[in-house]
Amino acid sequence: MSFDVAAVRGQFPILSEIIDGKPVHYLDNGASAQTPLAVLDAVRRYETTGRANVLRGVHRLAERATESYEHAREQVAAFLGVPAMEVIFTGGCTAAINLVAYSYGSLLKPGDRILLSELEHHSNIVPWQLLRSRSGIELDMLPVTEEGRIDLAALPKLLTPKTKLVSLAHISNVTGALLDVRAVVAAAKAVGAKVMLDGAQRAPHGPVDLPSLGIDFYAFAGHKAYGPNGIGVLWGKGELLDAMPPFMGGGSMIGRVTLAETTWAPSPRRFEAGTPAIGPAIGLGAACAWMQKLDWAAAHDHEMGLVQRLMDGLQKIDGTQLFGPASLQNRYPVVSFMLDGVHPHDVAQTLDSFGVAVRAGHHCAQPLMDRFDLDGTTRVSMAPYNDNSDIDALLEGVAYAAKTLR
Amino acid sequence: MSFDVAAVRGQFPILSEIIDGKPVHYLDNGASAQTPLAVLDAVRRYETTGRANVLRGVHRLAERATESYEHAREQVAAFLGVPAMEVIFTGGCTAAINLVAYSYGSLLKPGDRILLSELEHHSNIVPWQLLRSRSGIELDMLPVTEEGRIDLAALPKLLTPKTKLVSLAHISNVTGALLDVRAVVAAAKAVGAKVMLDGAQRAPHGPVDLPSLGIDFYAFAGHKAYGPNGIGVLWGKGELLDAMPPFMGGGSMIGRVTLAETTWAPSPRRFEAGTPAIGPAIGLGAACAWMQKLDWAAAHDHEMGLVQRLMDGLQKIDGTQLFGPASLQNRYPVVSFMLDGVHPHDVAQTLDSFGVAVRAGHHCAQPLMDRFDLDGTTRVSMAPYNDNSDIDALLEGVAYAAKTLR
Amino acid sequence: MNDQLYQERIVALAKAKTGAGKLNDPTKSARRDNPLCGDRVTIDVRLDGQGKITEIANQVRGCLLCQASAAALAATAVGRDAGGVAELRHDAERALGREPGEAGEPFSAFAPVAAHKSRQECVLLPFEALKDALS
Amino acid sequence: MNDQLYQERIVALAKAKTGAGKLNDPTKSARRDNPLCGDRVTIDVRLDGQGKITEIANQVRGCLLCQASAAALAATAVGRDAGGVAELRHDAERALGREPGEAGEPFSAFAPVAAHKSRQECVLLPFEALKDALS
Ligand SMILES: Cc1ncc(COP(=O)(O)O)c(C=O)c1O
Ligand SMILES: Cc1ncc(COP(=O)(O)O)c(C=O)c1O
Repeated sequence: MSFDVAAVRGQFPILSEIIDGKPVHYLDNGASAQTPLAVLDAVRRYETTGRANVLRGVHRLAERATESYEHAREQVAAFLGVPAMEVIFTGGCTAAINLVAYSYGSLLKPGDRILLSELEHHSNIVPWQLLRSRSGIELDMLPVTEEGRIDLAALPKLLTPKTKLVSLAHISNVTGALLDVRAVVAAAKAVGAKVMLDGAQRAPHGPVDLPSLGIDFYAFAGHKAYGPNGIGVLWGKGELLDAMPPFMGGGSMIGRVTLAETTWAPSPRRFEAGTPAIGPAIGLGAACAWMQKLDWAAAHDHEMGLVQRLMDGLQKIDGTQLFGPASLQNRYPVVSFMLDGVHPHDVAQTLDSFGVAVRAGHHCAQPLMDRFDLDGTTRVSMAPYNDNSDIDALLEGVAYAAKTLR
Repeated sequence: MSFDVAAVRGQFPILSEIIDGKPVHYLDNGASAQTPLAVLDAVRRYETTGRANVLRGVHRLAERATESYEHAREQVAAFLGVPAMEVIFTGGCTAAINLVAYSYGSLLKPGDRILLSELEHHSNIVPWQLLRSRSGIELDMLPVTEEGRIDLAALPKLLTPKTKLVSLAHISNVTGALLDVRAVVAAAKAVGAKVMLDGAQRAPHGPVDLPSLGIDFYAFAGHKAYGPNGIGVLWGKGELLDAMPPFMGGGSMIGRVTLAETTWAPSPRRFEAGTPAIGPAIGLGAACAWMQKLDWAAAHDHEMGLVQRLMDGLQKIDGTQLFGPASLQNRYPVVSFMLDGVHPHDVAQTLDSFGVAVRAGHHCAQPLMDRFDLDGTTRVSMAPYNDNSDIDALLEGVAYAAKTLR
Repeated sequence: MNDQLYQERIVALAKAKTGAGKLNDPTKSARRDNPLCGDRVTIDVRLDGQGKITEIANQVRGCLLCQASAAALAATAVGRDAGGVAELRHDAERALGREPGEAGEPFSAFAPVAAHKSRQECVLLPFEALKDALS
Repeated sequence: MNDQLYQERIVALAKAKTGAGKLNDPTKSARRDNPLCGDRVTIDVRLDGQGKITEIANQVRGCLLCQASAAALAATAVGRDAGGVAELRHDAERALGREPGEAGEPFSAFAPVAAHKSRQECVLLPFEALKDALS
């Protein structure tokens, strides 16, 4: 209740920028969140006082770098409630999903099935399509309800004993709908399928207790979770990871290399070929630590209060239509809307001239757009540092677009 | 001649650190180089004044981010002398080689051959071994001379019409030997094979004129070239890249996604799935621009002067043995040596107590170590910011190890 | 507010919807997508024996800039062959600041887009579709 | 110079080379590699009917710490079974600061390695090899 948004804002230097004479109303957090000083400082500390390659050096800088890197793994692990050795650093959320598609995917046989949904981000569709063309597996797609939720009523029909993996967005990046994970896990386990969640849109909203979910893989991106670019996380159950072959080959992921053959290091190193993204990992560790210090009950209330203010305001503008769950239950602060007769890009462009940053278009979810025959939506995605002034500037801009562009 | 090493050192904050009472003598540049203020500042500018996702947003921050990201691509392209649209940002050098192994590799047929050498870094061996087990191609290995150079006399025998790719280190990360690229390209082209160079150890020593080399692919790592971690570069000839299928799937690399099938964006976007490493790419662009401002003729003379001082000094210590070319011709400032009766790790550890950072061990080149039956070497790898005091501190440490540890 | 992009002339071009629709039995037709934003333009043309456009129609699922550009193109393309259309494109490129020189009517209306690189493809997409249709 | 790692006792253990070599026809034998640094240890043991070590030998291709640890282990392992060797490991872990408590002789010599995390695996590698041999 007593969420101090000003105190949070103060930690994000970019939010006090003035661009072309206007303050920054940043409501495009679903694409990339902003980053706090704690993260910037952690990375700079590494770069200026402890930069070196990790794992292999015996000198002090290398020891510092290795410690910082492994400490970052622990910070991420604490954020997810899992053992550090199950946390794999990847280049991003997309890279994490591709890792599973290549490595776990190589264990699948022609005729095996993977279950996705029609609201998935391209990053959780295309890797599986590529796997399909490599190996002859089949893909099934859970439909989406009018409210923009994955339709779990279709689970019994689409889950078969051939289904080896169910991979779904924890939160939709278009509608903000939260998945009913327990229902998915119960149904999947009944047919022996593994469950992977694409947590790209969930991780920016606070710690996740993965063990309580009963899932097998979790992926998220650093840059959407207040960390740097170029880093992401794959969590996997230890025994699963240990049974998976490597994805990329290179330094650090090997046991012993000979010209004839090579043996693999245990996970997580097996999946971290080459020099890892040390600085970005340290930044993401700091971002996770930063998130863990926030009062998320209060932050979530604050965010959902902004969602309510936004929905109320949009309803007062003629010709707006929300796309997504109508209630605030089981949803997160990602709101898509359309303005009749105005293309989403023109809405977003107009908003930019009010200093408001949102995203417009297909949001890398073209199948979802096709399903609802949409040209795209305008998407408002929030973080704890957003405040009423951001929403009000946005509403002013939408009203202006409604008045001038149609 | 008039190379102002103090002026260069002043741009690297970490070099004026005092760690445990000792200055930093950083001679582990082959593992990771240090990073100048110009790079730190470029990344911080992005993070605090222009951070957003690229390519898809219409708001000002997104336009700034996209411009900075594409500007970085141009900076890298200028450094390599190639068109920007042929520069692909990857997660690292290892990731770049894996991209080729997965994508170009998928075009190869069982029985096709790839030619490597026995001095390659694991990152230029293991991806091809993984490809071999996926697709039934064969690997050949050029031997290495006693001097630690790839033995090109073996080219005629090992290059066959079945050879589709020759992938070699531009500079050895163990011996510092420079490859005779022209000889390799002439021989490879005669049998119709493509040529890829692993430029990880070459890029940190100044601009490369790729078109004059006549090769097809080039890979290098950001963190070894004064840039951030989590970024690397693959350059490929445009027509080759255009003919290659995607590696990872996700956002931005698609033409259109439907549930049934998906079309691909043209290169380089086809190979940059998901949100790219925007901040790290901007840092690497700045690093390339920084390198382009240096007088490399003078810097190289300076570096090779240090190599000479090092070699002279080592020869005065009883029981040292150099591993690598004896002359300064066609080599770069990476020097490996052994100290009889003292394990390389113990040499490196002793050097650390003198404030000197070097690397010891197999240097991710186990086949090379096996070939020469070495437990490893101690490797001194230099950058333009190194100076006589670094070499002298190192020599003092080696002498001490020789005296106390055997 | 600082709304320099959607100036009256652009909005007017888009609202005019010149050429909106399909041709029955067109000589040629082509569709172009912008994968980044999802804009889609289909252009139908009827050609005479010399390859000159006698009729043109467009279906646009895209933003105002794309609509305005398609309309401006429909208003000016009739009577031109591929070479003549290429000249119009130079006008558009000039308006966008991508080529030196002054843009002719009606493409000069797109001058405000010069400052918005990410939107320039929206203006050029109908040109791409028409070029495909003519080739 | 600040050379706290290679203290006399460690160097002396390594130079003693206790147990260096092979056994003829050992009861069991195992090799362990450290993939990060390339250290390699092979340990041969001869066991009695109760699984107690009656003879032990080691071949070390590794650093001084690994050599010293292998020698210390050879000097103390005879007469012990797997459980008894596990006790010795606790001594080593204590010296490295990874377990509470005071390390017994001769493993207390490794106390300087507590401050060098990256080298602790070197000390433990011979223990891993011996554990494999006894299992
Ligand atoms: C010659 C060579 N190739 C490839 C690599 C791999 O680079 P990275 O680990 O940055 O991916 C290295 C560095 O370790 C190297 O020295
Ligand atoms: C739901 C979802 N999944 C995956 C991704 C891909 O993340 P990244 O582009 O950072 O790899 C995104 C973000 O674009 C997303 O919103």
